[in-house]
Amino acid sequence: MSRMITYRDALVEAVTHEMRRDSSVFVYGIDVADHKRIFDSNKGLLEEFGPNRCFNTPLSEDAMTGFGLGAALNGLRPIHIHMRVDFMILAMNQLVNMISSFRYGSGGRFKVPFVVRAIIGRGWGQSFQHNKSLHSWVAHIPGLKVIMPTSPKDALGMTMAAIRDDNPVISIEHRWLYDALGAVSHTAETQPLTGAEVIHPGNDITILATSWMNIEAKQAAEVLGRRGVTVEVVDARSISPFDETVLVESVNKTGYCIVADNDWVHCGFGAEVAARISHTCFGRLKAPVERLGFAPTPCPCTRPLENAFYTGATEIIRTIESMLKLSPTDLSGEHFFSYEKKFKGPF
Amino acid sequence: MSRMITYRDALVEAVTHEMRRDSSVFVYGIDVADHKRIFDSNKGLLEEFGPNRCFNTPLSEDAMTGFGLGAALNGLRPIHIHMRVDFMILAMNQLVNMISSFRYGSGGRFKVPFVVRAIIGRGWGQSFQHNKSLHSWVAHIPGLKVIMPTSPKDALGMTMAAIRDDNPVISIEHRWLYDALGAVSHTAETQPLTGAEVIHPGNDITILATSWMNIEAKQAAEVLGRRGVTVEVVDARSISPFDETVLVESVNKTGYCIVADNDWVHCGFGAEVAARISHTCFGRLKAPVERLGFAPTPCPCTRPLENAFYTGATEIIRTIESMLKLSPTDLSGEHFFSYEKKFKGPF
Amino acid sequence: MKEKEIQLGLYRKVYLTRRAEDLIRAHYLEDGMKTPMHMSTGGEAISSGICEALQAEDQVLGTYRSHALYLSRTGESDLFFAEMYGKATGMAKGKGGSMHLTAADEGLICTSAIVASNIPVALGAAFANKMAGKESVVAVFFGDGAIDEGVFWESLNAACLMGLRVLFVCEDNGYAVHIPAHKRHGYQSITTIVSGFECDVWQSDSTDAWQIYLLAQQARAAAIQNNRPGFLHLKYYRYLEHVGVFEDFKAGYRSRTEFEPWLERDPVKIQRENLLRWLTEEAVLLLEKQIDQQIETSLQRAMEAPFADHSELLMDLYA
Amino acid sequence: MKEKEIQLGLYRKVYLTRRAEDLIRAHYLEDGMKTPMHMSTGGEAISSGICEALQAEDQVLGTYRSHALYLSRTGESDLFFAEMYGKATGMAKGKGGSMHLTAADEGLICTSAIVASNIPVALGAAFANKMAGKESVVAVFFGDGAIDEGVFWESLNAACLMGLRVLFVCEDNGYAVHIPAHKRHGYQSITTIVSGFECDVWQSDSTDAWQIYLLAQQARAAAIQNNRPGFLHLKYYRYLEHVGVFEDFKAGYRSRTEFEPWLERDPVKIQRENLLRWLTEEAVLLLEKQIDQQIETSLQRAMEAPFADHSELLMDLYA
Ligand SMILES: Cc1ncc(C[n+]2csc(CCOP(=O)(O)OP(=O)(O)O)c2C)c(N)n1
Ligand SMILES: Cc1ncc(C[n+]2csc(CCOP(=O)(O)OP(=O)(O)O)c2C)c(N)n1
Ligand SMILES: [Mg+2]
Ligand SMILES: [Mg+2]
Repeated sequence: MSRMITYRDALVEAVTHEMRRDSSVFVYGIDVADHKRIFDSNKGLLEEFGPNRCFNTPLSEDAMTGFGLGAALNGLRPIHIHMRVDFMILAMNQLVNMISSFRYGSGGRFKVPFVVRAIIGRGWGQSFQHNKSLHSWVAHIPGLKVIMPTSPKDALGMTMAAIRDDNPVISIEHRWLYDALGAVSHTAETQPLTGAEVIHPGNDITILATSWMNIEAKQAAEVLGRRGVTVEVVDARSISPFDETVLVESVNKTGYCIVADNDWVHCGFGAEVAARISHTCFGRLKAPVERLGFAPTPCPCTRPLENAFYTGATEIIRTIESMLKLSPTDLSGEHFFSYEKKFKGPF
Repeated sequence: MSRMITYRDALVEAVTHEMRRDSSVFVYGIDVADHKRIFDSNKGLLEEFGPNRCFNTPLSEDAMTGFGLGAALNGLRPIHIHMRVDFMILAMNQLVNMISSFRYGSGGRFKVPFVVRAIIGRGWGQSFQHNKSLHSWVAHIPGLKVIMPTSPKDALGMTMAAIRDDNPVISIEHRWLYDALGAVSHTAETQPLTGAEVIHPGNDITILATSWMNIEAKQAAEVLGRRGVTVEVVDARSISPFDETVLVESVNKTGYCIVADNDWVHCGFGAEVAARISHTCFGRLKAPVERLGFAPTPCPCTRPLENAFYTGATEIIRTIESMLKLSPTDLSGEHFFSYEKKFKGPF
Repeated sequence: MKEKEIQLGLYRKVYLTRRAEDLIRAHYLEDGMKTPMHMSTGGEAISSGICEALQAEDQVLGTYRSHALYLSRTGESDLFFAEMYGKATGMAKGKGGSMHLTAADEGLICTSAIVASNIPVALGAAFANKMAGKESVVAVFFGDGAIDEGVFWESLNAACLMGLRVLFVCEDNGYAVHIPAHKRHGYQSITTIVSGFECDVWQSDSTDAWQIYLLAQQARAAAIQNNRPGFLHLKYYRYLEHVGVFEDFKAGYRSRTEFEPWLERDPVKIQRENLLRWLTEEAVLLLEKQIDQQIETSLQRAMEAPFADHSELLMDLYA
Repeated sequence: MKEKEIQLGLYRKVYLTRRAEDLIRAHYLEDGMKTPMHMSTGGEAISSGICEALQAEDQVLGTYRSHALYLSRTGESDLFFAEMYGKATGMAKGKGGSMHLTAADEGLICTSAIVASNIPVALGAAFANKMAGKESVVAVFFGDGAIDEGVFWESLNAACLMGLRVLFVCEDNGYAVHIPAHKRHGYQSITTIVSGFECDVWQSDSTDAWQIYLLAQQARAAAIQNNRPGFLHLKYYRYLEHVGVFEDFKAGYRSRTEFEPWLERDPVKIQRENLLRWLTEEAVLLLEKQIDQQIETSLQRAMEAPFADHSELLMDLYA
């Protein structure tokens, strides 16, 4: 039995569920317990669990990350939230020099159950200090797990699994996904923390997408589907460890692969995927793997340039056309997503 | 006319030369002006240029990086040194949220001539908090230039060029290279900040290496050369922007490519190179691009595991053998580099 | 300078700021300004008082809440509104938006949307000025939230150690977003603590721009004479929501009652009264009209200006 | 506990530490211990005094310079020497080395080689203990260099704000590597500044372990009673070079004259004298012999122990 909920409510449900079953779970961070509750993703937590398990902190990202480590080592299961991933940069020393290597460096004597939720933004002139994604950074460091739930199902199930995991897990959530509606099972169910998933089946070309780019890729698939080109969209789901099995299967079938990453291209996760697919599907690829992502600049504020900075369905469609040598589709009637017209429909 | 100098002396010469010709250049950082002078790479600077142009700072990496930005904006040309790249993680907020986007975000009204020298270590049980490399992190961020000089020629010429460049340049230097001897031209000459270089010619397979891995790759090339397998070693030199022209030429000739990066593999610079080569040399590759790097763990302290953590000439040789379907070379008589037996010979 | 001119300068600044923000509020819902707005309204005495005391060779840095700082420092509104509208005629061609204002020629180095990240930049700027033998100060503005961040303490320490002429201007509105200071600070008084550092400490909760001016003048002189930083702890009240153009007393984290005594001593009102000791009502009205016209014109120009060409996306990355 | 036992406990700790480091110095050049050595020699009074005052339920965290802390806290030397030799029998199977010591069962959470990075970890540990209703403290040791780092200030603030029972133990040897404190600090007195925070402040420059013990006992009791942190500023002299096993007075950044008065009041010597008020010379000699034997045996075992298997490289990454 399934039901439809939003990504936001899935996050709330995941955390509420875990906080109920395990009193060692707590949620903290800057503005976590104010009336806005991080875009309402912490709705009801303060009321139900009180200020010891849901609290605001000083503006001290670095110290408060170390704080989480200490709490985790002593048996608690902290969830630390950053309203923008850009602020997590201030916490990199703790994440990378301390947390990632803590278990290993102690010869396995400690475990670090620690969830970091970091939100990535876009649009309305957030500009260059509020638009980074950085999943490739954390994924580059052994000892950190990195996930990017896209569907409400994964927002629910992967967040639950992350909280239960005995290792540090960084979950990167795209703000535009919060209103997305999707089916989840009647009872809250965990989802595996790794393993890609086909979210739109097709035979002609494969797109591996991260986070919001799945929405863009699905729209591209729908547009092209109308002219008989079937596009398989694979949601990466996890960035580290990244399990490419499903993707490889898809590319072996289609012979074409595009990586649409919600990030810069150079030295990003897209490079990892392209390198792996080029390696594993060597000889079966009909064309080189193409990579799409942010323009190689900081994100500009003004809308026309901001739009040009991001990659979307249009660029995906054009890339597919050029790879499959198709004539350009007439896109004049299409309505693509934007800051004002976010995705809200069923996932 | 050329002469032989060590990498260390090349660094000293580069900075001294630039400080003489331009009084706006200064050098600062933790322990920069003590009697050890950052492994002697700042020899003589304090004596010649005084404490206003060569000075120690408090242990405040973040603030002192912002300090450098302010100085650069007001017309100075700072060189900030981190004894280990791991400490630069504390400065990421300034590097990534401020410095990388400063010029762009001001609509081009400011420039940021700022050099960061960061040293990467290895060996003698430095372990996991003193062994990172992180060039892929900074290279991932548009607006930062990233170089990894390997030869004394580049230590001299690229450092000079970095100091003259009007943009932030991060130079990552491997400690084991400091004693390497190499030819430089009689007068100090700048070298371009980007563009890979063939440092060992060959026809059978191409290795793209970064930093210390060039030494390992060259040794592998020499060992295999003795049995008639000619290996072309290409020094990446720059990580961002990375110009692959020379590499592509080499791979188009050999048909085989290994990337030997001084870093972890997942989402690293090696992935970028593999993705690009797989793309650009599509159809001309005789085998998939192979990637070598650190083991996917934090760096352990104890020597046997530390040795296993790093990749070296042996692994390169074995990889080449398996790609070219050669029988294993007898390596029992070979003396490979280690902490005690660092590379000192001519580059 | 004569007091009259200073009072006039102060009123120009507070009035320009208040009215420019009123204009933003009037037009924001039209969605032409696609950039998040952190309003200065209520804090005008601080930026005007300090900018009035600063000299041409001085420099300033601010936060994402820097409309007042920009307008007080430059007095201009064409580039300002154009940047709000993301137009090619903005000071950053629209690339920066409301959180990233610069005015290289007027010594506004930058404003930054990462809390406290502007603070250490002031040190390097002051160091460069010191090396150049300039007799100037660098004033860096930040909120009471910024002092939670480690880099504030690192910067304070280093500036004191190095004897840099930095004015640390803490604009304390008692909240970081919605979290009051006492829920973020493990101490009673920041000025007591900062007094332990080798700098001069100043404080005020005045909304009278003239008082702030006098204080800032002293602080500037002390920094230059003592060759060391000054720390200015200045209280004010943020009238509007953290980000956005509306009041937010209904949100519940603070009450209108808290606001009222501050509104009583509104900085624009007070400075108008100050000025009326030197100018007639008619003269003040005329001045106000000029400023109203200036910003109306700027707004109009901004609306009509073109966006930057798409090719601009890839420009300005490297020098 | 009776004073005699405490004096004995203190001497065990200082003597064990000093002798274990003497043994390291004697064998380091054999290159069996392939790990950088940051010696505690000279600082034994602090770690022993504090560890003696701490209870079993308390926890500690240290820096890369934590031989004394480890040995004082655990009293054991088998795992210790095995880790120095990188052997499978070390507490981290050789993965950590001298800079990364842990003793989960004895409450030594970690030691870290990134300056100040251990400080905030203490807060979370104390928070967990508070939530569990434990009556315990967490003592975090760091140097005078660590207080330069922003995270020290963030942590101090947060611990005071949250009323956490953390003992901030600043082991001040006056140098960070080779840079003296006055070239890094823009203030005269760290204790004056920290006094502005809501915590208790203690200080001493004693090398008498008993004095440190008494102070630590008070500090611990205060933290528990007042439900707030304590800051202990404790001076000592580092006898040897920053890293390595030799003296370094020839380097020129500090002089032997500076050292001599400290050597006069060497912590091992003083604590031996203290103990002689309770035990005979013979009893003390016997104790010393036992400890000498303990560490000799540990060293021997460490030398003979196997290295971890290569398969260990990939283990312990994830739980
Ligand atoms: C490093 C960092 N952390 C968090 C944020 C999110 N944030 C934006 S403004 C703000 C509050 C800052 O408060 P304060 O410094 O008092 O300035 P005010 O808004 O009151 O002017 C926060 C937490 C940020 N921009 N940067
Ligand atoms: C963040 C960071 N920056 C720089 C270093 C290099 N470093 C190692 S120890 C040290 C000095 C620390 O001095 P202090 O805290 O006084 O401790 P002490 O060595 O005197 O015990 C420095 C700068 C480091 N390990 N971590
Ligand atoms: Mg505030
Ligand atoms: Mg010290």
